Amino acid sequence: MSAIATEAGLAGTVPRGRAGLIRQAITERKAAALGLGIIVFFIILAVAAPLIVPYSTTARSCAVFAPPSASHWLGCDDGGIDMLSEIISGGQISLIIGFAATLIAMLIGGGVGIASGYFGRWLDIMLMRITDYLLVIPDLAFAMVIADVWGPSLSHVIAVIAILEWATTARIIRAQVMSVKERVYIKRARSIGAGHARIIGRHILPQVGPLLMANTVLTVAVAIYLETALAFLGLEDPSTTTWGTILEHAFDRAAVSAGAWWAIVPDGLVITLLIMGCFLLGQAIEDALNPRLRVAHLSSRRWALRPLAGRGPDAI
Amino acid sequence: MRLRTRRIRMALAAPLALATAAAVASCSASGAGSGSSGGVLHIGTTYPIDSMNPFVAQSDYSYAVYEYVYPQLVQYNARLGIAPDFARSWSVSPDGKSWTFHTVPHARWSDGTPLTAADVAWTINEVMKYKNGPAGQWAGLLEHMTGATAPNPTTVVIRYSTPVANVLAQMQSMSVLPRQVWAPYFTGKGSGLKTFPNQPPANGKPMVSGGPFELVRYKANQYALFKRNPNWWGPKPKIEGFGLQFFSNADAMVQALKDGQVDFVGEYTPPTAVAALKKAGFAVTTTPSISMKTFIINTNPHKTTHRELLDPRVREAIEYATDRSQIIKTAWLGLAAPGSTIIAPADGSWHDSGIKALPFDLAKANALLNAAGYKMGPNGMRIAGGHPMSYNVIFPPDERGTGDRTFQIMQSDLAKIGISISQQNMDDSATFNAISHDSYRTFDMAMWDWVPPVDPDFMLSVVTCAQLGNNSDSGYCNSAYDRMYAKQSTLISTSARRALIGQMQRYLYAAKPYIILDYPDIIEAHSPKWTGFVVAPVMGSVNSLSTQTLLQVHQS
Amino acid sequence: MRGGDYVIRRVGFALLTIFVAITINFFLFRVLPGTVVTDLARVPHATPQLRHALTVQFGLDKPKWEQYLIYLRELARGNMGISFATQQPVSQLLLNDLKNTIPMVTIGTLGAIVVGIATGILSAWRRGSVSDHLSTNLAIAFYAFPTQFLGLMLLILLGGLLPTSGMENPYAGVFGTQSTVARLQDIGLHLILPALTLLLTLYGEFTLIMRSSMLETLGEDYVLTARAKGLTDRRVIARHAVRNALLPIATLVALSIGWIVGGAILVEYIFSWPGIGQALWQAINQRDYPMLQGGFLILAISVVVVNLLADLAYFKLDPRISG
Amino acid sequence: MSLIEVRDLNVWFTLPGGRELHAVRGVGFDLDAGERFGLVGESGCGKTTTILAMMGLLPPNASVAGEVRLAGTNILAGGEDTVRPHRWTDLAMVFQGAMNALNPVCTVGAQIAEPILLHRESSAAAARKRAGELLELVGIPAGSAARYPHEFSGGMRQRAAIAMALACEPKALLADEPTTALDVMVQAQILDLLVRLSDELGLALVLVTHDLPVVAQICQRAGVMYAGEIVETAAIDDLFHATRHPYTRLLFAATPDLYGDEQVVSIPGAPPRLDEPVTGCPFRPRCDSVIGRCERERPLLRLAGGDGSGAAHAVACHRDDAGGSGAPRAAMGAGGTP
Repeated sequence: MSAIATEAGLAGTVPRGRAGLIRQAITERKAAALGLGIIVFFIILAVAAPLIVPYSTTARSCAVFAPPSASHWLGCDDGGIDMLSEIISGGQISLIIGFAATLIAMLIGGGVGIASGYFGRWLDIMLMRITDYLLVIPDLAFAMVIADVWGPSLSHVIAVIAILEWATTARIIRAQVMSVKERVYIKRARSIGAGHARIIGRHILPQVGPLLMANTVLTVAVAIYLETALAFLGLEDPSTTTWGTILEHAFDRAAVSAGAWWAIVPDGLVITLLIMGCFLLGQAIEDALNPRLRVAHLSSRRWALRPLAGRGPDAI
Repeated sequence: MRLRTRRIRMALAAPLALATAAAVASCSASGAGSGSSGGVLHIGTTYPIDSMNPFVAQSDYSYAVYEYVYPQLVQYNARLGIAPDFARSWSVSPDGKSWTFHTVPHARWSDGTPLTAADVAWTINEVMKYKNGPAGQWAGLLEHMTGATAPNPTTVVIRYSTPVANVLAQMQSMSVLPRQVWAPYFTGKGSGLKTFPNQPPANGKPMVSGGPFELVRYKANQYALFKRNPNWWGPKPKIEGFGLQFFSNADAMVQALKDGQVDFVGEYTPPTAVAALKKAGFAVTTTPSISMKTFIINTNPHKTTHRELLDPRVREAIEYATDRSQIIKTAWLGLAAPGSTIIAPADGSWHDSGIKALPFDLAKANALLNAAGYKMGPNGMRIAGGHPMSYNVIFPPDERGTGDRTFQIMQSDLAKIGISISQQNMDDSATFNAISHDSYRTFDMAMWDWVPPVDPDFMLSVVTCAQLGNNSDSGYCNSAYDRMYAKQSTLISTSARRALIGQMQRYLYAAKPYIILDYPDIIEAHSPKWTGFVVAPVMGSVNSLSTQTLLQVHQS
Repeated sequence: MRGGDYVIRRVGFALLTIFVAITINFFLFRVLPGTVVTDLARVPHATPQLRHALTVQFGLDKPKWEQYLIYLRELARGNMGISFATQQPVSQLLLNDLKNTIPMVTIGTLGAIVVGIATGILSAWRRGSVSDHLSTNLAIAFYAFPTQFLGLMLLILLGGLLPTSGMENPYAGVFGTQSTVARLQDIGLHLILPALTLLLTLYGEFTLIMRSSMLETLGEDYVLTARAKGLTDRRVIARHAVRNALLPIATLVALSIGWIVGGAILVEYIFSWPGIGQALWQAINQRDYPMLQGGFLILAISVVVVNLLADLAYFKLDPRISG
Repeated sequence: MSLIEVRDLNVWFTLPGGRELHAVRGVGFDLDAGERFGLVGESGCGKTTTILAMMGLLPPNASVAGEVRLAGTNILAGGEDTVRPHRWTDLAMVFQGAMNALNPVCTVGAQIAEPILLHRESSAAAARKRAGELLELVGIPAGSAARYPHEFSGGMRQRAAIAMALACEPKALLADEPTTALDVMVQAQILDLLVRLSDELGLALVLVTHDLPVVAQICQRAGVMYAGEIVETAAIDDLFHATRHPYTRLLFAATPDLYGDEQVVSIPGAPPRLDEPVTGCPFRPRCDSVIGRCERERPLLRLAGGDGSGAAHAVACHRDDAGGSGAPRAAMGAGGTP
């Protein structure tokens, strides 16, 4: 921090340990709280889905593309199924896909990242070439082929998204591990004979943990995004109701031409809201972990002038 | 929206016959209606013209284009009867083995070279040479054919090894190719036949044409533009030209119609958009078509698993539990006719109206299953052969959209009679693979569709043993049926052929390899500024059956 | 030249990655159940001879390894084989499609980068103000919008005003004279909606990254020095802050190229834009191996090339990297 | 009237929590051409903020009161817009962290030429030539103008920064701990350079540092700052030998001299938090000669009983008002005298 900042004592109270940092990140930034709120809302909605769903999501309960009415707040889709119930229960599976895919991506990505970052040399080169390939290949095109190969069942979609997303995580974690590995206390730990497992467990994981957390939240956003894109291209099992398949059915049955905006807009907004929530939270945690955000020397707002404060007559 | 080129091309090879007159729009051939001539008809479609090479193309709009760009000996009239085209008249020898056609005199190709019977003979003989190789796609048209000769510029004689019932239909769908363009490719191994793009030359001159229009500009998967062929020997079309524009999805196509970017939208207008289009003042025509949605149950006697499906009472019970009216109301919004036999009513006289589909009657279905001894097991599923009656239904992408909703309705109804089905999604290739796997011994059920040509020969052939591994998607194979099929293909007299075909339909309906769910309507929409469309039960107005529509269509 | 071996090393890595891409591509498509021949199933009277002829013609009867070697030899000669569906040489078809995709994707991406960087700088400079919160949240919102949903919304809202499908209105040129300028204008009009959709889904990420990078740069001492030298805020930002803040953007563009291509596929699907995304989509449906392999290869190469360019740009921009 | 007159300069920082931090509390001093004035004090006493405030280089959450008169006019009167024209033309600055005070992606020559082009020359060639001369002036070959900051050593970078500061012939140079980051040998060269430039160019110099020997070595007058205000200011000899304020005295005691024959005594406690109001003398908690008034009343900087030997000697301590002064410590060790 530059001289001014220290003098101005802007550092505030430094939170204890990384976990505290995240808690502070959430409390301090409104956006993070909003993000967390959105995610929790959707999780509760998904868990409570079976209880609060007004109509069944497989049986017809209204006319095809019936407009929103008192009994059907969000109207009905092209199969005469209540839109609101579909969105609520659709959320359940979309979240499962999102979180499951992210979990797998984190495990693989984290593992590969730590392994190649920590052990380096040939293992690093080999793993990095694979990650390069996955980063190089356009993920949607890759997903299209894989989903087509395996057939569009739920577990395949999760596997496809996981395969695509672990590469970015591996890259980020590897960079972090390599920087941590160089730190003195790691060298000292090794010099006193600590085994690799101990070093990774005691020293590297706690450092990498929060970054992994932030990345996890961002990956959930990407996973949901990919899920809807895959479903939209018809690569997801249409018999399961997810936010993606709702949009696909609407598009397949020309909801736009039928003027049935309620078959498209609410579902789209719900997806956007969840992705925004994940993004806000992930971004906030990342900001908290990144202490280098200094006081800006330049800003559109200027320092203020105040009238002369009173001083003794003969003071210099 | 999936790309559905493959299933439609069935309209290609086998003979075509138009449906009954009821479906035909008012305007008659002579074009009595007033309205200015000229103008360009903009047509929108969600099926791209995948290639202009008739030995490669598979999309049905490609074949509609050949109808308008190349001459055919005969065509269909408004009443689906065979009408003269390049051939003014024709006769068949008493033994039924040789057909003589008298062609239009002094006809010329668009580039001025004379168009005579010699061109017809040349095309037939050249394709015969390569029909087992690159020209394989036309093999069906030339079955049992031994050769063709052109004794004089206006007569061509085609000889067959045995009498063939649908010669006229075959000749309707065989295009006569310009010798001056194609001769160099009918040489050597004929590999050039498939790689020749057959598109307008780069210098902007149109492609050589023998039909009412000539192809002026073509961009694969984008558009194809046609102008009047100045040298055409037939009646002059009213419009100056027309264009086919490709859209990757129905919404974009309907939006283009609403914006006026497109004047006419054929074949796959989504049923859900019909109400909105009518409200917006567009002319929407719906007419029964001969395409059908099928629910396939494996009838292969050598079936390894779930052999209870071979029990006719089970298949009957499944048909009783099929609520066709609900399917039509929800999946098709009323724009379809309930299914019965594999030859659709819109196919005219070939359809056996005597066959009545089983009504929707869950009580009867349960009674049948109980009588057959399949007791109700735990969690609402009947037990057969020691395991629950739960089956995988193979589901190709073609069925997405309306098919999903149809499946949901059948799923809930079958559950009420103790049978559970689950949707097994896969793409086109994988679907055929799954059905024909291990020579049709493993699959239980499937949902697919057929858009057959008008002449029943092809649709009837699909369930013959000869087609196993090729066209058969049911695995049905029955020697008695095959004998009937072979016989009908040689009956020259239509009344005898019609009687036999009716008997075949009844035989098949009893065996029930298919439960025909419904016959979806053709749905077309066009801007009120145009009129003169001749709707046909295959592909609607712009089709590969005749050139009527684009000759008569004009701005009102 | 400074860091000569740095360039060679980066190019080496790029070539290795492309080779890995070729190999994985080849086997990836051989895993698909069913071949194009089965795809020809239900062709009426497609005689068994035809099926055999096709199998031989496409070399599907040889063992996979032999097919792979043939594929490599052909590739070296620049021949990507012929498309099963249209029998035309793949390289010609794909280059055609690429020719249509590149303008749309470039305009959309460049637009996104420019808009992203501009809003990023502005909201960093006006940190904490209303315009900062507005532009940041808007960036996050648009970034969160699923591309297909955004495309559909634009289709509905702007459908009447702007052409919503295809790349051009072909009729003008054929049924009447149309100067090349008019034709370009027409294509330009058709370009607006697809490019706008791409721009809106991509710009958000650039805004956020640029904003945090700018905030960090504005905290550096040389910004204080520049201000001390009497430069106006605008000059300090332009001369000193932006150049340093742009460094992470170069790598971000490279990393997000895969994402851009994904967006392009969805946009082409909605607006019927005859590009490589559309071609890939149809190729997957028709099980058209050569087209799929060719398409993937071109995409992989373009992504690798862009990554390489980003590395070199970063290397050139930042003198501290000795290479 | 002297070249620069700083009168009652106050700076507040509003913290995120809403609290206010009073970093500079009524600092005042004068500076004549060619005069070298030292500002000394522990880190966090507001000395850097003072010189930054003189040039208006404060972050947006700062607010300023008081005057900085340059040839009679108060340059802070209109805020940022009135002070900007004076930056680098009248007042220039050299920063402590030489490492990143220079823009890493621009050549050193370009960064020096930039202010010249802005304020003085119109042609780039002339500015480049002037930049070369300035580099030679500070002992760096003109040819290295085309190189980048990371290719310079610490000392060379500080010399380049000084060259840059002299680009527009400023009247005064504010140097914020210019040598702290350098090793002793290079430190001596930089200090000699500053002295030479000050004498040759008549450049006034304000040297902010916590390093007393450096102040003793090159400054003529100095002011000791504590908790945001000047507690004692005098000519360098009086300050060292006639120390009047207890803090100054303790400060000297806490500075180890070269020969180490004195016992180093550290000052107990820590400077007060600037974000809380202070009653009485801010140094009271750490002072070793507290009297009654120190509790209640805040001492103001007043001219002490001058010993008539020249520059005024002012101190802000109640003991001083009472005539007696704390027993001055024995004169500094040999190293202390200039």
